[in-house]
Amino acid sequence: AGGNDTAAGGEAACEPSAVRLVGQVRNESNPYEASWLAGGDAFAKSVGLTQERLTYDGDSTKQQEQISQILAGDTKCLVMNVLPNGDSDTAPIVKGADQAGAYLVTQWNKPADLKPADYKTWLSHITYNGVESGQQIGDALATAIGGSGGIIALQGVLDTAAAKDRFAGLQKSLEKNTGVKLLDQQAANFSRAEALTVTKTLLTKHGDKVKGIWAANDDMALGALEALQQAGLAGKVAVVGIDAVPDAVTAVKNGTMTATVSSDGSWQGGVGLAIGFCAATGKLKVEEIAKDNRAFFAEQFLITKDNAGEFAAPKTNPADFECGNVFNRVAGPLT
Amino acid sequence: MKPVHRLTGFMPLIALVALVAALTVADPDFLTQRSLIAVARTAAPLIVLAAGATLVVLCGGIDLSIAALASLSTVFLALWLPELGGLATPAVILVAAAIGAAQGAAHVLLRIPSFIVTLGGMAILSAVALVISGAGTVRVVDDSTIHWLDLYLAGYVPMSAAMAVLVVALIAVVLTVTPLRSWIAATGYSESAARLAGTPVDLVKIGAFCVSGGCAGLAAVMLVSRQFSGGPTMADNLLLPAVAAIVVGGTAITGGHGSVWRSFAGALVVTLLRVGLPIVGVPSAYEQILYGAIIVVAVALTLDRAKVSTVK
Amino acid sequence: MTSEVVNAPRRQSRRGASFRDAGPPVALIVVFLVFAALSPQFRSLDNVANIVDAAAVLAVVTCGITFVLMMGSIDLSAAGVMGASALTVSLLVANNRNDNDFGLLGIAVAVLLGCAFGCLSGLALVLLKVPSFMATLGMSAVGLGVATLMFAGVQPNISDTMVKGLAIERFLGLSYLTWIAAGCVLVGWLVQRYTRLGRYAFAIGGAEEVLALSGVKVKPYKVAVFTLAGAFYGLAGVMVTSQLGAGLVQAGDGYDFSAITAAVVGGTLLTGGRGGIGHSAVGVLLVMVLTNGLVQVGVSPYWQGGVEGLIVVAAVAAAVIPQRRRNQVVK
Amino acid sequence: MSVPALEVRGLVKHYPGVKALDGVDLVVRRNEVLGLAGENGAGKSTLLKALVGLVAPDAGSIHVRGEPVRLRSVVDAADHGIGMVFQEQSLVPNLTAAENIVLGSEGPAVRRGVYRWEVMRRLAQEQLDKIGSRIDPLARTDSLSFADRQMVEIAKVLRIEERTQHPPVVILDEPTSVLEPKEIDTLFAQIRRLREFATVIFVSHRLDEVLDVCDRVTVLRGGRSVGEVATAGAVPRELHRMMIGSTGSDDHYHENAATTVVSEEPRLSVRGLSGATFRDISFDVARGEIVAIVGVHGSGREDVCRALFGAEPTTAGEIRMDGRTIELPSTRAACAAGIGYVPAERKIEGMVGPMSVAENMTLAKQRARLAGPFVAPRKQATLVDSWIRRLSIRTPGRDTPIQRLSGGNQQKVILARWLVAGDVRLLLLDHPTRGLDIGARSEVYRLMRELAATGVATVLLGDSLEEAIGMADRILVMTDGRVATEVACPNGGKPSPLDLVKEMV
Ligand SMILES: Nc1ncnc2c1ncn2[C@@H]1O[C@H](COP(=O)(O)OP(=O)(O)OP(=O)(O)O)[C@@H](O)[C@H]1O
Ligand SMILES: Nc1ncnc2c1ncn2[C@@H]1O[C@H](COP(=O)(O)OP(=O)(O)OP(=O)(O)O)[C@@H](O)[C@H]1O
Ligand SMILES: O[C@@H]1[C@@H](O)[C@H](O)OC[C@H]1O
Ligand SMILES: [Mg+2]
Ligand SMILES: [Mg+2]
Repeated sequence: AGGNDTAAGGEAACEPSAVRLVGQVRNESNPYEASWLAGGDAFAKSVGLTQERLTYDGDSTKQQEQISQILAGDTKCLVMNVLPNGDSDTAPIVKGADQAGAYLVTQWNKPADLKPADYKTWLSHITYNGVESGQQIGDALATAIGGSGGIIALQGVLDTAAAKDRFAGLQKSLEKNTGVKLLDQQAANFSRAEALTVTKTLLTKHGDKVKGIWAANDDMALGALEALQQAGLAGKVAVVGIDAVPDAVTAVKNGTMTATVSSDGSWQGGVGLAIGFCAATGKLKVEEIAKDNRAFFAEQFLITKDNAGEFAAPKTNPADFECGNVFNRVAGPLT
Repeated sequence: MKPVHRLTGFMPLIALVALVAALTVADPDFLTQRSLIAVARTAAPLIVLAAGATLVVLCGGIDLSIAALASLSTVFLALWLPELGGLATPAVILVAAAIGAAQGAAHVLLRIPSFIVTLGGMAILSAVALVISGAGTVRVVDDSTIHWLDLYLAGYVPMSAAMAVLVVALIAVVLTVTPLRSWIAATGYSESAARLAGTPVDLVKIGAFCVSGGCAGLAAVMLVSRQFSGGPTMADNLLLPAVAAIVVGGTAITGGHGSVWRSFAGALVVTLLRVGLPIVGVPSAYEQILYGAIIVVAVALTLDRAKVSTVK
Repeated sequence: MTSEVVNAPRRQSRRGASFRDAGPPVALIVVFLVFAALSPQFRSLDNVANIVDAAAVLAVVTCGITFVLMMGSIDLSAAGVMGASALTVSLLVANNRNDNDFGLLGIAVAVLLGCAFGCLSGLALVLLKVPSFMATLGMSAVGLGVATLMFAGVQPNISDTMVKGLAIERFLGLSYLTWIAAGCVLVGWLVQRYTRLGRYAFAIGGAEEVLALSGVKVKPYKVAVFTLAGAFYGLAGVMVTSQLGAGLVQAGDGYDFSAITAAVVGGTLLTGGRGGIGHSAVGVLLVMVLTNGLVQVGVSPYWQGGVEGLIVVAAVAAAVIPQRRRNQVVK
Repeated sequence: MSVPALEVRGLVKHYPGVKALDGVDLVVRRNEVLGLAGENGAGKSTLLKALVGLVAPDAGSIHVRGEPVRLRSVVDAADHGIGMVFQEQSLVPNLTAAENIVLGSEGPAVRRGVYRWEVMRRLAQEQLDKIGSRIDPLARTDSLSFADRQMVEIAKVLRIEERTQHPPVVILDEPTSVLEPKEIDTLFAQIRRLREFATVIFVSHRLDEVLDVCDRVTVLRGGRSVGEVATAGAVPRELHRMMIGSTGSDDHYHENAATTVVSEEPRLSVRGLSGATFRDISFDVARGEIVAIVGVHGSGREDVCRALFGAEPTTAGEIRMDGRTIELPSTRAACAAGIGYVPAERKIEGMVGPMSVAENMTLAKQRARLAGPFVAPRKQATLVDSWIRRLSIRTPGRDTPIQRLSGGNQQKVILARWLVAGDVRLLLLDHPTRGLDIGARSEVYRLMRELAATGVATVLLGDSLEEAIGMADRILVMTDGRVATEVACPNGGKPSPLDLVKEMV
């Protein structure tokens, strides 16, 4: 047993109607991941299927449990678009899918030495360049405070690649912007509520030395905004974040936030399934996928007041999910 | 009286069967051999974790640190495997058992409720795990010495599940054939009476925490063999499922009454709920609602009211 | 069940507080002074106000949990109830998702929803005999599920100025929310001291069987206590929503265990029958002083959780020293 | 004659494996103090619980002032003017005395759920005044002495007067078992006052007490009423004979079996022992000797006993067993040293209620049921059954949870706990006969003598002065944590209780 009895995928093409689409994210209770699942649904509908939605509450073990269970079912024409909870969760998912011959696209988290190109049905790994986005918003923050002054940083969940890369990006930015001083850094675990309390405390600790707040995601940036408002500092301290969740884009648009970076949840949710669907139905040959597309950074944009309008209403473009276009947003290979 | 009594002992099993039946009705594809094997394999770490912590609960305490300790142990194992090889596994289990015992000793000697000691322990162990792992995943490149746990016995039985059964059986047998069961039950039902009957209450408690810690270590080995890596928060989310497994099994949270076999069945019930509901297509929000409701009903079924007079 | 060593009758009869209650307040003062000595920012008036403000939500949650703990039960439903109440209030007051603008009524409904959840937990306990640990854990999952349903993928942001104002407007240097929390503590104290519900909760923790022998039906009181606790969590969910300006499913994350920690640190026994709102208030302040102080003195974020855990254990250990006896039962 | 206050006809109650009541009849006349006597397990408590609605009888009827009634709850019974002070103390320890007194029928003290402390205090004070007690109604109950708690219970029961116009029936189930002699005197004075306006049912295993305070005694045996004795002129022996259905031994304390203590090397030797509640305690107990320690509550004698069992820390002093100095950091160490302890609080400290008779009996001496490191079920069964027979423990079986046994039988199991291995050298007995019937007591005494004959040394905290005098070879009198004096107590040269009381104050 253990699952090797299914023929490795890719041999006989599946009927489009026989394809089983699974999208798995942490939960449905945050806007980013909700939009991911919505994107997946939209794609599935466009090919006349439905997406099986799985959520695992940010619980690594639960994610693995669900994956094993899915893989214990019929895997012949299975397509999975998965957000691994952390780097450590990717390997077992990949090995399981590989054994079962299920088509797999992973996003965000993956250890550097684990490569899709080494596997047959792990089609692609998609992520955003966290170092770059951390640096971009760092630079934007530096500009906003006029190139000099103190800032504080709110880190994400410490043991995630996203948190670490983004903070590394901030440090790069600080090297360039020598006038900017990092007064303090605290972990607020990507959470709006934690960011609120931590920011309040840091504001009393550093007082009016704080000119800007760098947050590793928008949720924390929004929490920081509330803290500023409660401290009567709304508008006096610049705030940046990452993710381009609708509320953050609105805040950027009306000037309460300085910048954010687009991570396009609904595109991620759709394109992962699309890649798998194209491969399963034989429209995309695994061997023919360019090496650089097997693990890539997706395009991302710095969103500031100038271009916020364009991102205000996120919508999926069905054209993005056509088999010829699924790699249109590749910004470069994973480094 | 007698047959009724017998029946209550089987309640956890009955709940388990009922749940499998319900899931099968919801999705006939669920009841396949592969699917059940996957459940067994998946449940193994939870079974081991819950079995160990059951001893603490039987003594009337609670161990909230098991999950954090398991996470820390995955980091230890991943860090030590390159150097220690095959010895890494026993080393991790021993260290985890020692950490468990240390918490037990703090509870007993400082007279602090186990809830608080292990809540503090949970925070401290998490911090240590974060620091020594550099706040990241520690990859295991050569997993040859723990790979066996990820294999299948006779091609069908997941080795980790067999191991879990073995651990549960071992604990159960040791308890029944030695005075330990009496000591633990007496401690859990009435600590002062136990002590005044010369029961080594403090040692029994420290021992229970020690076994609980060791089991957390073993669960960590299973997780690493499955994940090919260790991580500082890898097992953190197993705490509440483990406690739920114990209670769903019908072990009294107030101590004294219960068994590791009950927790075994409880862990399977909890695992089925965790994986079964989403797999048969229950949407996320309803899944949580159903999980909450079913678990309450399951406990209502499994608790042996003849043995547990006041329910708090 | 929880068997305490029978105390030999104490020499003189006792009516008020006593030395054995002094541990937690002393620990609070010591921890405060240590941080004050280490960090000038910590002892600034602004920061003290900040600590008190930050304590508001935890204080309200702890008020609720204290009554449950006094009975010797436990309550882990805060996270779920708060999430459900947060979503409820954010969808009922002026918001970006619908045209509702119910104001105070919205708050009332959220609090009532909290009551309903608490009531269900209590009923599961007394009717199904499910231990509160599990009943409330299950209820928390149900609450999160209900909240997720209401969330429906789009973050509800509130525009109700009254609700938002609670977190922003100040009176005597403290936010309105803090005054609400103070009000809750006062109400809790009055309930504990002057109502049958409060005294029976205390008595249930002391000797539940005796109440039954005296012809008191304890079940309705147990249900009522969980309902009361639910009301506090419901209100806490509203408060978090006011602070964040949005209804989050995660509004109550972590409050369950923090509140229990606070109550226990304050000297409420998990086995019931001892402690109360006053003790819990001290515990809440101790926990908040700790979290704030560790940031102020610049302990690395990696270590903060660990150091906090260590100090909590140490504080409880120090607090129990006056009550240590050789044959004492500690669970 | 007028209608009886209470009448019971043919009451039957089955429990799994036992017939607790087997058609019992009882008549209680107005304004009398009726004694209820019977061996452990005779059904006294069960009968009384039926009278307050806590036990639903399987058959039979209860008549209150001639009217048949069905009592479904305590409240029901109170409405009919019947209230009970339970065998186990039943006050909420963390409430005030006042709250306990009004508990369940607060009346005007609670308006719409809101306490009116002043009214409550007044109501409680009125109750306390009825019985002339002078405790502070707002004191926390757990800060009161046992005797005061007893007063609170009686004050509480008298609240039923508020519910009926008829004189109340007050039931006292073994109220004296935890009281000191002086406290008992106070209680009896109360009972005599109660008789003026109430009817009292009184249960005690101390037959002299029963004869002293009651007007009439009904004797139960095996769940039936087997007779009635007017107390005037009756003697305990007569009563005892009715209880057990045959003539008991005259030699209650088995003084004939007392071993002559040869003053060889002492088995236990205590020098300068000090702790939180006692100071500078020194005494010896020889092999085969029974030494009683007497003293009032707070004299520190219980703590000395516990210290000798490693359950109470000591600050100074030395303990020697058979000449060798021993350290007692834990109860376990004491067990290992061959010391056994029977605590006074049986329910909380003695037995583990949900565990079986067998497990409770072998709890302290696991070795006795092991073969190698393993439990040997057959060995355990034989051992336990032999002790069940030897001590005539009345139980459906060795696997019955001990909490289902009557108090006296529970106590025998606890005693057997120390004997099963046959290795005990020193027995510390804190009120070992509390709650035991006269027959069971006698058996315990015989057992003590037998053990003494094998060289076991015994320290006894007696249930009464008489017991101490009857059993002891020597008596230590403790006051305020010190040994005030030592009184020799040989057969034939026993001191009188009065002699001891003089030393105790
Ligand atoms: N308003 C009042 N008037 C008179 N007595 C009161 C009043 N309120 C409370 N008491 C009684 O005074 C005592 C002290 O109150 P409380 O029960 O709060 O004790 P405490 O000192 O807080 O004890 P703990 O530390 O165990 O909580 C109690 O026994 C209570 O019943
Ligand atoms: N709840 C119960 N379940 C089972 N058996 C019981 C229960 N209560 C009492 N019994 C049994 O009923 C019988 C009568 O017990 P009861 O307590 O009435 O005796 P008693 O005369 O009060 O004895 P004692 O003098 O020891 O208090 C005993 O054999 C006892 O074991
Ligand atoms: O905000 C996102 C967070 O929720 C997820 O955990 O990691 C990526 C972040 O951008
Ligand atoms: Mg109080
Ligand atoms: Mg009785």
